[in-house]
Amino acid sequence: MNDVVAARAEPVRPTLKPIRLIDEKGAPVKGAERAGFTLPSPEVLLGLYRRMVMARRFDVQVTALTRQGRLATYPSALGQEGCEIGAVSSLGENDWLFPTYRDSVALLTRGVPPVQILSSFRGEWHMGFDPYEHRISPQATPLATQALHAVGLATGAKLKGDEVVALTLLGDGATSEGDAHEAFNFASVWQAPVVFVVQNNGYAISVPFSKQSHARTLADHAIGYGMPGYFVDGNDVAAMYAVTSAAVQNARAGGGPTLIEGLTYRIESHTNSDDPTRYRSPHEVAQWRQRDPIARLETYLRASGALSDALFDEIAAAAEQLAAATRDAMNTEPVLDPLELFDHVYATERPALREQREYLARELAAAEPAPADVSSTESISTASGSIA
Amino acid sequence: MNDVVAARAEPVRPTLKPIRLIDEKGAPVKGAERAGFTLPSPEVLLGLYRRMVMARRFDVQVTALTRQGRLATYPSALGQEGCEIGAVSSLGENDWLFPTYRDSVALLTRGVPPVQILSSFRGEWHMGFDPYEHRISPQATPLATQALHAVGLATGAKLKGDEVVALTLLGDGATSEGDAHEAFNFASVWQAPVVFVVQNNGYAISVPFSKQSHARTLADHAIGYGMPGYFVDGNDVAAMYAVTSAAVQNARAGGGPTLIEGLTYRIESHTNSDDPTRYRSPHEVAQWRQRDPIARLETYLRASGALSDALFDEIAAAAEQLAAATRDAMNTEPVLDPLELFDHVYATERPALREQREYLARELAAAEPAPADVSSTESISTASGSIA
Amino acid sequence: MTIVDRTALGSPAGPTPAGSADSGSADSGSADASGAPHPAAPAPALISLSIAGALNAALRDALADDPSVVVFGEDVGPLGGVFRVTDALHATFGESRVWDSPLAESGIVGTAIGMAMYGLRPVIEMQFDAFSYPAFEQITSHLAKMRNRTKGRVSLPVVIRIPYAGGIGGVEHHSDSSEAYWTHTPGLTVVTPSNPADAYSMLREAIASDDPVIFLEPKSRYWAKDTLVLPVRTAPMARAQVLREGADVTLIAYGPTVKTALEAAALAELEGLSVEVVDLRSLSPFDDETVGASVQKTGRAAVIHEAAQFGGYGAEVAARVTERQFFHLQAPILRIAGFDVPFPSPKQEEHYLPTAERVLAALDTWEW
Amino acid sequence: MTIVDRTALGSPAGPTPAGSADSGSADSGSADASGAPHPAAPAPALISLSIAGALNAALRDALADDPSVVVFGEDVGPLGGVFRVTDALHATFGESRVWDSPLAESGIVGTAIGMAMYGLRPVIEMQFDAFSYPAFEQITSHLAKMRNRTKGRVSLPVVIRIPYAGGIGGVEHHSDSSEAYWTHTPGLTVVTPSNPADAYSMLREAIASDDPVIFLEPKSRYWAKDTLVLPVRTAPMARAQVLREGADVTLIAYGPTVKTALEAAALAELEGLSVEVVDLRSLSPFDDETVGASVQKTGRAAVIHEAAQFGGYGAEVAARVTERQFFHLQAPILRIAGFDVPFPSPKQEEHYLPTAERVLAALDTWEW
Ligand SMILES: Cc1ncc(C[n+]2csc(CCOP(=O)(O)OP(=O)(O)O)c2C)c(N)n1
Ligand SMILES: Cc1ncc(C[n+]2csc(CCOP(=O)(O)OP(=O)(O)O)c2C)c(N)n1
Ligand SMILES: [Mg+2]
Ligand SMILES: [Mg+2]
Repeated sequence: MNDVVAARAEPVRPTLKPIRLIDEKGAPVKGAERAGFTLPSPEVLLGLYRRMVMARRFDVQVTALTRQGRLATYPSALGQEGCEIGAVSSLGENDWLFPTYRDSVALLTRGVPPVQILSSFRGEWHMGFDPYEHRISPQATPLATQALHAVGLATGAKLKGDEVVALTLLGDGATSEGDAHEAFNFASVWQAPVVFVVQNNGYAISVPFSKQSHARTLADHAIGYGMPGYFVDGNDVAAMYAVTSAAVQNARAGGGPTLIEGLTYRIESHTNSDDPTRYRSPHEVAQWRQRDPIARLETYLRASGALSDALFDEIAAAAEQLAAATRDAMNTEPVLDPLELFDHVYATERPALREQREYLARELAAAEPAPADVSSTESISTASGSIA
Repeated sequence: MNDVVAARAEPVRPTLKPIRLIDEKGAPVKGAERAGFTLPSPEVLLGLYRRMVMARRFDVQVTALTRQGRLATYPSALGQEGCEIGAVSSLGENDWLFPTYRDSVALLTRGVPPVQILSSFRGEWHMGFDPYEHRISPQATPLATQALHAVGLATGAKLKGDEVVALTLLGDGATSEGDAHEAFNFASVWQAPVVFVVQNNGYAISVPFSKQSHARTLADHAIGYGMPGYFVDGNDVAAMYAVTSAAVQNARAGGGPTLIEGLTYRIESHTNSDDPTRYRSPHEVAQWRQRDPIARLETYLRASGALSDALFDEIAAAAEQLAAATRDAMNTEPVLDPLELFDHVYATERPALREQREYLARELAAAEPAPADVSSTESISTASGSIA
Repeated sequence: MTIVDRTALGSPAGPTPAGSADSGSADSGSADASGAPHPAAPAPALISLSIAGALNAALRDALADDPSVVVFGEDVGPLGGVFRVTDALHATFGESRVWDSPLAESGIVGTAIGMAMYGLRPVIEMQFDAFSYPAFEQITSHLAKMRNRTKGRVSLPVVIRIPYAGGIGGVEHHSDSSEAYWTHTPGLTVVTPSNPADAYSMLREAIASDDPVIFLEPKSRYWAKDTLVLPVRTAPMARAQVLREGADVTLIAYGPTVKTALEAAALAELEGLSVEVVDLRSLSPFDDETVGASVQKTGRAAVIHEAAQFGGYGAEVAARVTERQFFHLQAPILRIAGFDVPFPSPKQEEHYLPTAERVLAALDTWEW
Repeated sequence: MTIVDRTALGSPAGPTPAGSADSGSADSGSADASGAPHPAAPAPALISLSIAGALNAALRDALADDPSVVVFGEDVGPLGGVFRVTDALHATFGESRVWDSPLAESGIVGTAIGMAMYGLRPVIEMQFDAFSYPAFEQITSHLAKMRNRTKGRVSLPVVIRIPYAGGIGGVEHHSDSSEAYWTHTPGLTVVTPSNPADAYSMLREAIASDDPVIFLEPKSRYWAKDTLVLPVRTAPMARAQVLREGADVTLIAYGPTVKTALEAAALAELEGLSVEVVDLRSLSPFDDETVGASVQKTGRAAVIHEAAQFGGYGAEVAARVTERQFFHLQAPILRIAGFDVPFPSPKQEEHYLPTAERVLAALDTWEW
């Protein structure tokens, strides 16, 4: 026992300051803050830039559509593009992504069409894309639950001998759930090819990080699982990409899981229905707007000469096109078949469910213009008549 | 955000080698391995010795009674007395203990009468003592669940302004449960006066530590919660007592929670019904028998002159008395009232439950010598008649 | 008395839960109630109050009356909860009485158990119904069993508030009705109010109870208003209430379906059918007496709920009422419930939820 | 054919679960079965096999036949599970097919879901019934809903084996019957065998199913033996089976209470009552056809289970059979079930568990 324990080498220890390759002013970082990571090539950085611009435009568009009532809800990732895009861009084609409700732009980056991403937020069905086509699991709502699915899938791939890595995104709040712990632990014990990316955006709805954790950094959790942990500036897409890519490569090479914390900020409200003025100051938001991940990379790329005005305009135009396509897509009301409620519950047919399906079919067939609304004021008066 | 994170000081880091004050040969340890802790006074050590001897004798006696079928089950703590007694002896009278099924000897040390400890293992009722009398919660079976109760109680005491510390015992296996994580996290965020003592006895039933965790030491988890962590030789009762006492004092002074891992070994089977030959070698067990916590302290105390032959005999005699009393207690069959099944489910009376109580009362009243056993072989033949 | 109209329920593609809460949160009733933490304040006024406002007032009064009451959970502090039921409590009572916990439901219930062992009366919130599931073990294995386990020595006066059921266009996991899980678990008391007065009164009673109470709040009715005087005390929470008298059939409803039942009764009246409506209020215990008396009178009954029919709470209602009233029944007890499918997406929930029309159609299946 | 006698069930103060498992684990049937991993092996022999042995054989054969089947959970590796149901599988198939996981039920179910998404067929174990509760969220919010959520694109062929119910003198948390929680959850299939042949056949069918299956193993019956030939295929698992024909009353039972029902039928015969016994086998779906036909014939029915009566599975049985057969019923359907209290300690369980005598007493309450 004693020996078993002592024999385990200490894994990479998260740094106290977040790893950074490009600083908040857009200048390349030198020295210790890089923690040994190097700046990706200009081509890669331009690709990340393009993806972030597209993501931002998409996000802004969808938020606007949501305010217009075209979607039931939409959790924006505005301000988190560095974290989202940096992380998800590290994945290969055969790798899997396990996202949350917050990560629509990660799906966009991986090629899921807007109309399919937004299907669930429009309230049509619980999800709108084919997980196998895109190698993306449904966007999880129950917090931290998807992290275990990622570990399971990665382990399944490993058992089958496939070189597949699973990356899962988690919020800072989600790390408090028991499932996050179980996922970290199963992954490290099984040495599963998984990368955990915690997007610490400062809040879980209204609850600030200081009430969520007493840790120096959430990446410190890695130590307790004997896995490498990295604390990264989540608004530096270059750093997020570099660190996540290294973790993906390490996982693919059999090196097991990695925990990465990206420090970022949710600029928008939690969802359209949230009221952030109740729990944070405009000053704080303004400060974080200064640390915009896109502006930062743009400054760097322009300074380094990689981003010309022409390219800038081309990308901006592509983003506008995406926004227009997204608006158009939301203009088309999909035809929903109520009877589909019954069709996917079981693989094996059930007579009793068929009966219920037939019941609804009859009801729909019989449906005429809705009957007059009979307001039952009287009867509720009776109810309150019994009030002491 | 950034500032909040960076402002947190790094807490005590667990050492790579377990903290030890008396070595395996019974000699006092000097230098780094002590991690700054000092040997308790001879009086304290004698007290710990006495408690361990009593605990061992009790444990052996109960295991024997269980083999004779006098108890339904008994999870022995043989070999873990250093851990159990060292930890629980650090508590003051107003402090609370949240034990597991494994920790009967900790209850004994805290003064719970044997007959009350064993009530649940005899199958009489789910527990046999008054939690408020002894400030001990019921011995938890669902793993890690009690750790949250400890955090809650400690927080409740803190809110009320009482200087109460809660100590909870957990197994190595239990640390894998989500509840362990949630307890560690709630405790550190709330700075609750709690001490978590993980008894790493090498196994969770048959599963070795290597399949439970990939950590260097379970105490390393502390870092991820920003709380102090200590990795201790659990078979050195002096070290367990010193470290746990410091943690209790720190908690009482408002310093928040501590995570302590005691490295120890379960000499007996998991419970009487386990078959450890299926998963561990006699050699391994023999090795750990060499590291007996009682023998170690005895050597030290005899060498230091604190333990005379007379005192040794006195303690041994007291232990025998305890064993005899325990045997006697198990000879008395308690009278159980079946109708009590209904009496403690709710504080508020329920007519429907009263009906069920009356039903059972009538049934009991009508009970005559049991009717002849009608073996229904035929009918089951019919069942298998349908087998293809 | 004002009754919230249908539009206030949120159309299927309408605002999300918290959004609707926003629009309803600043209701005057709540604010008035907040201004009167001491029940014995002078000149009790008739105010207009929503269910959310009444719950807020009940929490406020309980916190003011009993220093052992504490409120914690996810976002119940400064935000006031996503439905604003805990609005302004943090500001009024401070961080040591009302606070945001880390995000972990098992942790919330588990620590509440520990606090209750130490004499506190925690009122905790599960943000949405399906998010109580991570706490299932703490609720069933400990909260429900601790009192019995300790032969009554340890009481756990914990109230778990759970916004439940659909009707507000919530996305997946935001519209579950899990009452059947809790009511099957001995040791738990399970109640659900259907109107503001009951919301206030029953929550006060739940907090005062020495038993753990699962307090189910019908979220589609959060903004349904009533006029009342605080502090209001309605019937004991264990008792069902006959909300409308009738001779031909008994509709048994609770929480969100009480409105459905009343609508159905009104529609049925137009067709000449006299319908009695019973609001169960307490799901566990079940008020056999009140329901039995009604069914003996009418000879027919139907139970309405949103949860899936199979193994739903309606099964217990149907089974036990049939057991006890079999020879008074002229027809089998009907269950108008959710289909046996997962709760659907916002745009499909209208097809899933039991409606007054569906209730009437069901009554038509009986041979009269 | 040999039938295990009453003493093998473990007296209240008798051996603990694993103890009994030890004594029963080396059963010859299991060993024989182990020796024949290939179903098409020559000369199929009639062997004596316990339920535990049959389950072991089914796992062995499934592992041998389908490389995508994996078995993991707590102690299912070298130990062979605390009931020895996975005995020798680790040695035979190796660590990549059968292994011990870390100790966390939510983790076990959650990772099984991920593996199933990748095309594996995990068969996982919850060590005892109440220890499935930490996995409640993964089971209800994901395992049950993934297929529907993804419009059928993602199947989750996961089997969760759960030893359940009492009768073996288990201490607290070791004797729960939680079928009502699972059967109320759309998306889950819930089955429970009552004899060795069904144990083998139904487990094979469950593993082959593309739906997630909760496979409830009646632990008091683990050591009940039967003689049979492997591989055995009984009726499809969705179908109930009439185990004994009768004219006067239908006893509906499942898992551990099938034996109780058969005993009661035998006793009743002595009193001149002709009792039909239906073994449900599948709890979800419910076989309306078989049960309906029986009740139409007898006109009276009672359902027997160990779980608490209130909101128990018997409520659904009573409610739906009454709905469908009301005018065939001469009396209300009775429920002989556990009391509405937490499962008691070993020395008290005899008072809690439904017995044949209690069934007979219940039948006596009807006016005949
Ligand atoms: C198990 C569970 N509990 C509660 C919720 C309700 N909820 C939705 S998002 C959220 C906050 C999540 O915060 P975080 O993990 O930091 O992610 P973020 O929203 O900031 O991206 C909460 C409490 C949930 N979805 N699942
Ligand atoms: C939630 C839960 N899952 C499973 C079990 C069954 N079980 C009882 S003890 C045990 C092993 C516990 O190991 P550990 O925590 O190391 O404690 P030890 O028995 O070694 O003292 C298991 C799996 C349980 N009691 N609770
Ligand atoms: Mg966040
Ligand atoms: Mg252990």
